[in-house]
Amino acid sequence: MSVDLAVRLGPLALRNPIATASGTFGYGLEFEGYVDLGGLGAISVKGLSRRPCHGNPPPRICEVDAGMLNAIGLQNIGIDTFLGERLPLLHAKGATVIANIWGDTEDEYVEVLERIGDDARVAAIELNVSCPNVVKGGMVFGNDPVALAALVKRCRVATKLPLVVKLSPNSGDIVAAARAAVDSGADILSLINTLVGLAIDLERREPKIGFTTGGLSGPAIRPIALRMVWEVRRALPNVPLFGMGGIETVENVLEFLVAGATAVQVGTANFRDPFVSGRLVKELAAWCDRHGVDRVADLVGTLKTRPRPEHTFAKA
Amino acid sequence: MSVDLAVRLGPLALRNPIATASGTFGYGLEFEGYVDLGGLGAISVKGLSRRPCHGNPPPRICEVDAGMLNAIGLQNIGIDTFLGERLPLLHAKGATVIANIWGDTEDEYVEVLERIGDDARVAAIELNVSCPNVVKGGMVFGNDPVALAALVKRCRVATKLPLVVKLSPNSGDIVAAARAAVDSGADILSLINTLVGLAIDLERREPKIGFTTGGLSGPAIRPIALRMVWEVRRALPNVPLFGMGGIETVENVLEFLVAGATAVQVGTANFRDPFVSGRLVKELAAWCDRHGVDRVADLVGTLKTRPRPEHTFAKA
Amino acid sequence: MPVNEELRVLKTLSYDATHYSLFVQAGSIGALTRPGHFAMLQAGDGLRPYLRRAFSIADVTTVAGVPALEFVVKVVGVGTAALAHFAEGTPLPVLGPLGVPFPIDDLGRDDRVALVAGGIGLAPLVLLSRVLAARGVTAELFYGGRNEKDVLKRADFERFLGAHRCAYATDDGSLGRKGLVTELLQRELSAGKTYKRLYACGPVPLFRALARIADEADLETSFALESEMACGFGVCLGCVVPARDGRFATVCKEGPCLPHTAIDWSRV
Amino acid sequence: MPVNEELRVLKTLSYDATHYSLFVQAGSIGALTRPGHFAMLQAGDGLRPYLRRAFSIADVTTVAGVPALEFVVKVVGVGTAALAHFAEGTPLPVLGPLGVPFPIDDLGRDDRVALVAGGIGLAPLVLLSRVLAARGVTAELFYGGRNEKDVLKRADFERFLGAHRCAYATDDGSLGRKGLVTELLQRELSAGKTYKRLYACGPVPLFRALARIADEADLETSFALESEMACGFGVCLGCVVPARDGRFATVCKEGPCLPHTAIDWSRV
Ligand SMILES: Cc1cc2nc3c(=O)[nH]c(=O)nc-3n(C[C@H](O)[C@H](O)[C@H](O)COP(=O)(O)OP(=O)(O)OC[C@H]3O[C@@H](n4cnc5c(N)ncnc54)[C@H](O)[C@@H]3O)c2cc1C
Ligand SMILES: Cc1cc2nc3c(=O)[nH]c(=O)nc-3n(C[C@H](O)[C@H](O)[C@H](O)COP(=O)(O)OP(=O)(O)OC[C@H]3O[C@@H](n4cnc5c(N)ncnc54)[C@H](O)[C@@H]3O)c2cc1C
Ligand SMILES: Cc1cc2nc3c(=O)[nH]c(=O)nc-3n(C[C@H](O)[C@H](O)[C@H](O)COP(=O)(O)O)c2cc1C
Ligand SMILES: Cc1cc2nc3c(=O)[nH]c(=O)nc-3n(C[C@H](O)[C@H](O)[C@H](O)COP(=O)(O)O)c2cc1C
Ligand code: FES
Ligand code: FES
Repeated sequence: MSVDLAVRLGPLALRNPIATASGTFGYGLEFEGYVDLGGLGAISVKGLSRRPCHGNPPPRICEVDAGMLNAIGLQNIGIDTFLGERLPLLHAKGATVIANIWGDTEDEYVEVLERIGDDARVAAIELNVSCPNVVKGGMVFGNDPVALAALVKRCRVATKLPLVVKLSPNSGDIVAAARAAVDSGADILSLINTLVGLAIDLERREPKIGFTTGGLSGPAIRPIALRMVWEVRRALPNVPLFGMGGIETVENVLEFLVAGATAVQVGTANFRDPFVSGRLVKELAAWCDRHGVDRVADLVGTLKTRPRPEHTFAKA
Repeated sequence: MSVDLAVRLGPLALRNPIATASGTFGYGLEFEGYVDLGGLGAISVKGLSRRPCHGNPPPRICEVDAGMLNAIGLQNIGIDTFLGERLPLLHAKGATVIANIWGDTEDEYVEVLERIGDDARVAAIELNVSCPNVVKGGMVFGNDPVALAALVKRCRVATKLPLVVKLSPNSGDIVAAARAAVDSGADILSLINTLVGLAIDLERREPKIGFTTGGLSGPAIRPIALRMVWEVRRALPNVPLFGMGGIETVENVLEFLVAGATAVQVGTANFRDPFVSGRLVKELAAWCDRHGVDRVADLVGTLKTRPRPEHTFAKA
Repeated sequence: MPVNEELRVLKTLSYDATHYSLFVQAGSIGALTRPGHFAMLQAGDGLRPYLRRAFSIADVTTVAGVPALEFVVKVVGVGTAALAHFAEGTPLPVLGPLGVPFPIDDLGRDDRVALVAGGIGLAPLVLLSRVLAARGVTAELFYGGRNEKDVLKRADFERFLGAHRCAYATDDGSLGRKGLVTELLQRELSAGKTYKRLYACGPVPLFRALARIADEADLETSFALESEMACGFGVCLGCVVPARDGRFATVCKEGPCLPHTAIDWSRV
Repeated sequence: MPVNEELRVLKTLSYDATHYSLFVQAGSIGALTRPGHFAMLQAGDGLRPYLRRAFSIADVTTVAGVPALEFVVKVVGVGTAALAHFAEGTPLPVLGPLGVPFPIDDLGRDDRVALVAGGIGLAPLVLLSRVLAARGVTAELFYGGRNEKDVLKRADFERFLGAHRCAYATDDGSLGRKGLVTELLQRELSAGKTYKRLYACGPVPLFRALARIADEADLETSFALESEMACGFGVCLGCVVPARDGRFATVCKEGPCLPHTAIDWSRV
């Protein structure tokens, strides 16, 4: 049996639902030799800004139970170097490229979009409005549906490319943020970015991360991410979603699809095992084959839930 | 050297900062033989309601990476049985008892408080306004500062006992909730309750938990809990805090103290190792001794943080 | 009062790729164990598995002269896989014996009882068979599995109970009758045989079928239930089953051995 | 191009409670390794440790005839503790060789260089010593630790370099000079000795002191830096050090071997 792995997220068609998450896959090219870049569903590159950004002073990362904290601070080569030097190479490899972008202000987002223009080598734009690791840098948009709506509206006008908005799990009401983004023109939502965490170096009584807090990623956040995907899917069943958060195995991929994500992004797992994304593509096909699934798209949002019972009390 | 482990949380004096968390220590008596109940800082008992509550249909729990999900649904023996049958035994053991309580409505909370009255065998009341696992049952208060303020005000009038309010980490703005509780009369805050998560049984395409979602606890949430303790401590430096979330080791206890908790509550770890709370008391004394700390209270809130740098850009 | 002890692994005996017996030192748990008791085992000090896992104490025996607990384990996930690989001498935290054991105190030489096992449900019936045999109680075993490999420890059962009192059923007919284990029991009941009590352990569908049979035949039962457990000693309230009285009963503390009449099968 | 391989543990050699050498099969990594390269090792498939850990490839050697990589490890936490306990034959995922190695191509028979190690910083200098010795380069080792136990693999260094070219310093005077390793170096420089290059590995305070010495003596350097790493191949941007040009440089890709002049010590 040959399994149809193709998925469609609104205007974005992917050869399979396994993408890699921004900030965990560099500009893709670093994984040559480990992963067939053209065989992945998509590659979301490290968050790009209008000028090269130095990021935060170290220490920037630390390990925590079942995951890590990071406060990279959005270090990146800048949109121009990306378009001039990396995109052509990625394109030559047949990679489906998602340009993850950010800015400190609406204008900065728009400026990045204008530089990209309608470059057909970019399959989609992903607005990072949810990086918890910079003093400015988008987080304000992620935590305030009004600011988010304004930003997405301006970006929607500034690009014709498929527009993905990546949501923050830190805002309390992920559905409100999702609605604001979609009502303002987002084609696709990505969820989730990292959760704000703290780890302490006890001997020094200092945070392990120079920025004090860092974003929690890895298996630790998977149940939260799955819940948010399910919640947004239930509230907005027609909005295509990228699900992510602690994906490591093909079972994890399938859990996200079943919860309502049309495709997934693999993040922190790339650090532990640089081969993981490529392997997941193969394993997904094999799983579907074994389970008699012809089209992986048929699995999306198939979670069966029951009405929630109210608790009952003993008779008085 | 003899270390002074005593801590004071506003009106509540504890012999040491190691308490046990509601729902993970039964009514205390189940741990006789494992833990010297009178040697703990305090015991927060399973959330009590005005009538015995049956809780949710199973399955109620599942393991996830570095933790578990639960949706017990607040099954408990009810306040009357607690006061009549368990409290006398706990008191006889010398235990410092925190009555964790909940209701579906403000009236129900108040009713429980009225039954407790000013029973001196209860050292403090802990309002659970943050249980994510019931359709009603307090969660609404936890996620809405206005509703929370109203509830806490009524409870404040209804009891003279020290009043702890246990906050939800799911609401997005933990500081706003903390402020609402304190401004309405809370003496102490407990943070955090569980984070809402989802786990999926892939073969059945059903949630592993009958209630669909469950509360995530255990080491997975520790970085988030620590961050919230630190945030609330920074915003409200004079409000005493119980910190909890994934505490397993004496180092974890100390991290919470350093982040700003005056005492901690040990939760899920009690399941894995029923002896853990008693052992932590001893290990805390030993750690302080080794590190030349005379009074454990001196460690509270000693985290040294640096101003957060803004990211810098390469020159154009 | 259950005890928590670090008990050393004595040996692991593998039956096939997914079934094995794990023998650990008996410590002070051995002497306290009654048939139907279980224990909570911590498989390593890592985060995966995180919580302890529940296993019936299948037997209290000796390994090369050392008093031992035997657990019979089926590999279904990360915990049961990890437990298979501990080297001899590894200390395992074990909390036990836990729960309410099978009621057997009222049984004597004149009594006949039935034991029904489905798959890995054999585990608590091993020690039960040993103890009943020692008391001279007549116990008949009805043991079903998917195939011959699923049916474990036949030699032990046949030694304790007598081979003629052990009947098997497999889905594929590779051992004993082809069909359901309940058919074996039903045949005896239809032939007019009576049992003072029916002891059973297995998957929920087996329990359901047995509950129906027991109701019809007015049989007293004790079912060794399973459920996912976080603590094993009655504090997490995670392991409950719906009870007839409208409550949810803890399998770990009110059970695991419960009469089928205690349970509200319509809500299971 | 670094390779990822599952390499089997060949043996573990323990020096004391906190230091050991781990030998694994060389695989195809061995032939690609140059002095100063490192590898990322996954210690078990659990969640603790979660990420791989970085270790200098201390030597490319053989164990009972089998080509081997040697890692010299100091136990500081969960990963370094776990790696100490893998049985012979356990397959370990190893990604390597990684990073920019020590620059040595320009060295020949007439050159003299200094090697400075602080504590576990000896690791990358072992293979460097072997290779320099083979080329006939004169290399002098200055190696400091807290006490004699902290100073590892002396026999190897003395075999490669000659015992008279190895000088030690310890905080407690239990081996060599009592005091700082920098004092040993400083004495040679004050006596007018010159070195074509200074290779060093150790803790940050040592690097800082050496950077000052190098500036004063106008010495060329190559420092094998350390930093907490998530990926080891330049994608997480977690491992950076402040660079003189205002940027942050990745230790794993632009380093780990960097001249001291590349680094902005005021921001370290
Ligand atoms: C009182 C009691 C006695 C038991 N005795 C035995 C025994 O003697 N031999 C034996 O092999 N097993 C026994 N079990 C079942 C055993 O506890 C589970 O198989 C084990 O916990 C699974 O752990 P895991 O990490 O391998 O699987 P996980 O990865 O945790 O789960 C794998 C699958 O098994 C299911 N599962 C997990 N825990 C249980 C459970 N407690 N009961 C039923 N299904 C579960 C999960 O839902 C999942 O589908 C007993 C359970 C109880 C409650
Ligand atoms: C390029 C490179 C080469 C290295 N070579 C060696 C070597 O040959 N031998 C050796 O013993 N160690 C070496 N290290 C250090 C080694 O990577 C750390 O000691 C190890 O990662 C600690 O892991 P852990 O789980 O035991 O400690 P953890 O529990 O993770 O941490 C324990 C303590 O060590 C600190 N730490 C963690 N990682 C590092 C790190 N990468 N560098 C410095 N401190 C760290 C933590 O901040 C913490 O204080 C090297 C590091 C790098 C970057
Ligand atoms: C080191 C690191 C850097 C990241 N950088 C970015 C980024 O630049 N832009 C972005 O949108 N997300 C970034 N993320 C978030 C990830 O893309 C992803 O949303 C998150 O890590 C959750 O997935 P995971 O648990 O699989 O890692 C980063 C994550 C990590 C760990
Ligand atoms: C099984 C279970 C039941 C719980 N029941 C309650 C409860 O009744 N009332 C309450 O306030 N918190 C309850 N909690 C939350 C814990 O008290 C604690 O806030 C949370 O588990 C985080 O701490 P931990 O990670 O150490 O477990 C429960 C947690 C668990 C795991
Ligand atoms: S397993 Fe915790 S109450 Fe039964
Ligand atoms: S360790 Fe990831 S970039 Fe260096």
